[in-house]
Amino acid sequence: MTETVLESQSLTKYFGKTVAVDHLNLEIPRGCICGFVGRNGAGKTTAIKLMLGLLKPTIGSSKLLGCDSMALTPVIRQRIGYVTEGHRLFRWMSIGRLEKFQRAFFQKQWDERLFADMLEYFGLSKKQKIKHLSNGQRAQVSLALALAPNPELLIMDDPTLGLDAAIRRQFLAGMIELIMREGRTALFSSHILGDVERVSDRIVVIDKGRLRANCTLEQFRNSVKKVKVAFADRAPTEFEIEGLLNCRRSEKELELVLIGTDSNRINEWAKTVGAEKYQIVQMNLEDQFIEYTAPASKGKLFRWEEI
Amino acid sequence: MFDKIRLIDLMGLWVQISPGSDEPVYVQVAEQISEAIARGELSSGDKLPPVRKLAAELVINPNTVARAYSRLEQAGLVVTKTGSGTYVSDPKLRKADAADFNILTERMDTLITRGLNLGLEQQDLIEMFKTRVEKFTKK
Amino acid sequence: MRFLAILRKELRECLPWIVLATAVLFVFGYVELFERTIPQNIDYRYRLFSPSNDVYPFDLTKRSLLAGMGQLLLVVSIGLGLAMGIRQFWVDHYAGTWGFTVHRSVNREKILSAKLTAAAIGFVVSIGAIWCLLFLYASKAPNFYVPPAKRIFFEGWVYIVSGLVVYSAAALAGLSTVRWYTTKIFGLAFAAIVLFVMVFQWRLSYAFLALLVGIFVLVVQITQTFLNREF
Amino acid sequence: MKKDGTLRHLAVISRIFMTVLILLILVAIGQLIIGEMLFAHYYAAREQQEKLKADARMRIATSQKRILPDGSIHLANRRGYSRAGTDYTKFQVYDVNDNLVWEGIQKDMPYEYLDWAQNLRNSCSDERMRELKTITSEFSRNLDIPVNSEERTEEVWRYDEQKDIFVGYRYRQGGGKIGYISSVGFTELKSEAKPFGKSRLFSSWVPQNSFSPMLLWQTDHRFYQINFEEHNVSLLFESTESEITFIRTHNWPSLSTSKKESSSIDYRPLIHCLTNDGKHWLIMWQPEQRLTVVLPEGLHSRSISATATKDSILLRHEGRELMPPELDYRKSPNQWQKYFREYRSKDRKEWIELYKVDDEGQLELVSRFDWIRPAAPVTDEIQEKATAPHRFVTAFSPPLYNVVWWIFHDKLMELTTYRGYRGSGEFVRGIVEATRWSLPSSWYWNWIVSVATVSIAFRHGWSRRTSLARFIAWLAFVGAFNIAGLLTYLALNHTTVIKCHHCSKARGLDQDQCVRCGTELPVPIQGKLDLMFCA
Repeated sequence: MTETVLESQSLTKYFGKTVAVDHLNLEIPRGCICGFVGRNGAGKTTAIKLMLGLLKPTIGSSKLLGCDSMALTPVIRQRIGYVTEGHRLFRWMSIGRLEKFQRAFFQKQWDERLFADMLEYFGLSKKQKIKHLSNGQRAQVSLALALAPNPELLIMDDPTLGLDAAIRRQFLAGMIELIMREGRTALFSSHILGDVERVSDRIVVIDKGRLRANCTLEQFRNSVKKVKVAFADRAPTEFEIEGLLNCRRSEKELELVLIGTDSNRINEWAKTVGAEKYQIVQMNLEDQFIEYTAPASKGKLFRWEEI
Repeated sequence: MFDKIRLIDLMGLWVQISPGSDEPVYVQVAEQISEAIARGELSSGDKLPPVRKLAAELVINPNTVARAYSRLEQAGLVVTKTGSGTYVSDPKLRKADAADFNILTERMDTLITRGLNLGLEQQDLIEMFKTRVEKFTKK
Repeated sequence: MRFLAILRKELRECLPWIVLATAVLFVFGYVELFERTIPQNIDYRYRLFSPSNDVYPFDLTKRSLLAGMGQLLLVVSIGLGLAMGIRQFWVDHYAGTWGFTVHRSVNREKILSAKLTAAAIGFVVSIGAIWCLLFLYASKAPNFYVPPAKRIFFEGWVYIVSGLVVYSAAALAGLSTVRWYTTKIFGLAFAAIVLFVMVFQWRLSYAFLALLVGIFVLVVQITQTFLNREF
Repeated sequence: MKKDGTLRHLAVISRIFMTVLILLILVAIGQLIIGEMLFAHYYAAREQQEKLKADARMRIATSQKRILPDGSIHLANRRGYSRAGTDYTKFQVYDVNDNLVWEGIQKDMPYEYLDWAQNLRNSCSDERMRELKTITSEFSRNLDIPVNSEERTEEVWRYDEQKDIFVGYRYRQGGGKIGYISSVGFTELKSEAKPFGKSRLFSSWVPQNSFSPMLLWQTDHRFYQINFEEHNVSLLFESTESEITFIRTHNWPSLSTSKKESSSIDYRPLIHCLTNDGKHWLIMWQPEQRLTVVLPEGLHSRSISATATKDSILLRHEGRELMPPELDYRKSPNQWQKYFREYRSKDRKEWIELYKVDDEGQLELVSRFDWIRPAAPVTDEIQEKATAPHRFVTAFSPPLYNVVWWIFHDKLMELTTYRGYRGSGEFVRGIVEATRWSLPSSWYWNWIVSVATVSIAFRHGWSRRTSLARFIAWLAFVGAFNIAGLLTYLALNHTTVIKCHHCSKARGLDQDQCVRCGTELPVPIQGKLDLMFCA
């Protein structure tokens, strides 16, 4: 079992009465890209801040690179790269000064050539002030800043929020480039599942502060299935199938969302229930995620009844 | 020799990833490479681009590329020599298993249903199929 | 080396305010002092008494020539204290750069001490230097016929240190995350009380003592809140 | 680690101190305002005390006792009023056996009464001087005595507190020091100047022929007259053994200026000084003469005033029946209050004596007159301590005040009542006065209110408590500080509370187990549908 980079034991944080992160037990192995996926307000940012020791957990604890995140020593923090949500940097600094400021904290570790190359690739000059940069450019700068010290663990909090496709692609390329080097891990939270699918090995789904899934992308893709079953006469109201997450009935049809049941199990079940025909719907990651976290059990948002 | 290397370098360009599609990414990569082999752009003995290069090229995770290669290897289309990379295997060794066949039949069914919907006759369909097959097997 | 980097950054952030305070103090201070040394102001400063009548002791105790200067010094140091307190603790919090500031390969005490030393340097260098300069100008023989008492120089420093009390109060208000009406406003109220006590002291040592107690109480709370990651 | 522990304790303590200080002040201000409103409303209705009916004895008691040069005593009563300079006060003068001798207005008063030595007019005590040094928002002030000519100031002499000397500066362009004026007089060098000594009092006036003020400077043991124009210092009086209690001057050449018209009696300039050990010193000029007078038993040294004419030296003593000394106000103010009312409501004997002092300081009684001061019921019935609004308002002040007041009683009382030289500054006395005002007058109500606040705190804290000891400490704190304590507790202990899923009672978040049913915070059940596969 490879060494775990980040683990948390029943990590919980209450903001006033509402729970932001609820007993998170997480383990992320070294050497993978892990996608933090969750709906808005599911507690992704809070979880990341808790793990980085920026916030004090109400209960439980978390470990980063083997050291408790409340007592992260400067040496360990030096090996962690963190991109804040919204790429917040000091607006009054110019890029050159910001680089000089950051370099003071990473003496030997700082890879100047890489930083210069990235800036040149992004087409940014060192004299530009951060406040004059657009969102995308600021994101590029913070990516360059995060990758330059060649961190062992890179944590990005929603890096691709509101960026155009090209910059997003550069972010993903940057992460992959980091992963290439031996023993590096990247953990990034995102809303664009296309990126997550393209880049991440493992996926962590957080829903309402609770950990819903922590597996490799492939396992997640294989296990979430949607089956459309058509019946000759009336669709049965009660039925029993293992791994049923959610089902929608219409007059003659049943739409089931199954987790983890393999196809021949479905085949047998269809025969026992006497379905006329059934069809496993191919779903991409986004649909799977939506089914998994926000099943439309209450029916569609907008219904068009024929008059 | 020159064009072959170029070909292989260009290999990355031929594989198009559409993350939003139904199949997982590694399936897409594997499919497109096997199609390229079927089409003959990759003849046996060619060297596939190394995992890291293809990953960097396509901006996808190296593990996915590695998994795609292993899937191709199971299908026997590709053979990996340790240390020097992966090469297209010669056709005799290729073995297909049942899973490939029913994927094939599935694809055929969708083709046929689409054709019938267009109002084509059975005869025309067979005719069309014959011409396409010849195009492939001519070389 | 890292501490210096943060210190330079903090100083750079508060630089506009420090420069502004120095400029205001110097310009207005000089004008105020110069105005006092104009002949018609200084010659008729003491009341002329007509013979054989009583003199109320109060007439003999004149407002010191540097009185206007004192008010200006107090206002400038309080203003600078507020501005730096807000700039260092509030802007980071509301602009969201807090994560970026704190996630550094240096422990939190150093970050806080960098901020506090930046404030102290800002105060002592900018306002302190100007105050010494102006006091020197005032106590040079030709300007004021009667040089101001030595004691006033130290009272000037009392005002400067009171600016630090207001700075730490603003910092505490920025740091405490509880609702506005509980401990957020109390920091500033406490600073007001300390200033009130300071103003009524007639022994310099008591005034400094009151200020030091105020600063100690506030800084202890700031460090504790800053370190235990309440925000 | 340990440092963190102490830091946390220090932070908690300083936060509590800060909050309770602010809230105490707020509560005090609230009490003051509400108290005043209630007081005005509640007592406006009651009419004033009815006027004291004028009886003969009261007239005698309240009359001014004036003494003629030959020793006979007249009682002068003022009638009418004096308004805006025009003096309509009519005087009725009676002699010793109460028959009217003269009546009329002040100006054409036929008799010439003796004039006694008085305290220095408009003098500035050392406490007032200390006030000069308060750091107001405009720096402290200094004592500058200008030496003026007809139209401008020539020199300015500044008093230097540390060294207790005056430093002179030329007051024109170029400035520069002139020299130092100290107890040894004018000196060029600073080293020769010897300080005056701790200054107690000074008074200033402008003599006839000059335009710059002269100073009478009194320190603990000495009394100087400083003339800045001629740069000379004359030592008028010195008492080596004990400190000076007060100094009175009479007919001092420059002091007695044009105010009074020249009186027929030719007084000799006199300084009458009383020292702490009860000795009276009389220093007279023209001719030069010094006398120390030791009072016989029974004469109250404070109510002695003296005057000296060319031929005789006279002492006047106003005596009255004193309260028994053993009842000292500081020990038990309530009993003293009760006794004082009782003492005031009895008739008391009072008398006035005139003594002639011979050259050796022996006293010889010349004339005496005594009378009875009728009982005057205590008018200040409205003892501001006992009013109902005050009782209600101070019910909210912390019981701790009572405890502190009871423990440090003497020291605090000294601060407020005894205006000693060494009394504290105005600021400290203000605070003590305020706390004295807000002392809970009825401890009964006070305890009720504080118990109420403790119960509120208890109800609030019971579900939030983590460690019992800290909870009890907080309850004690609230009890001690009453309403301010409760507000502090609420301000600092407002941790959020959620319903415990097990026993559905309120449960503090920072508690590990729910206080009542001991269950942990709800752990989300691991849904079987969650995909938990580690690599």
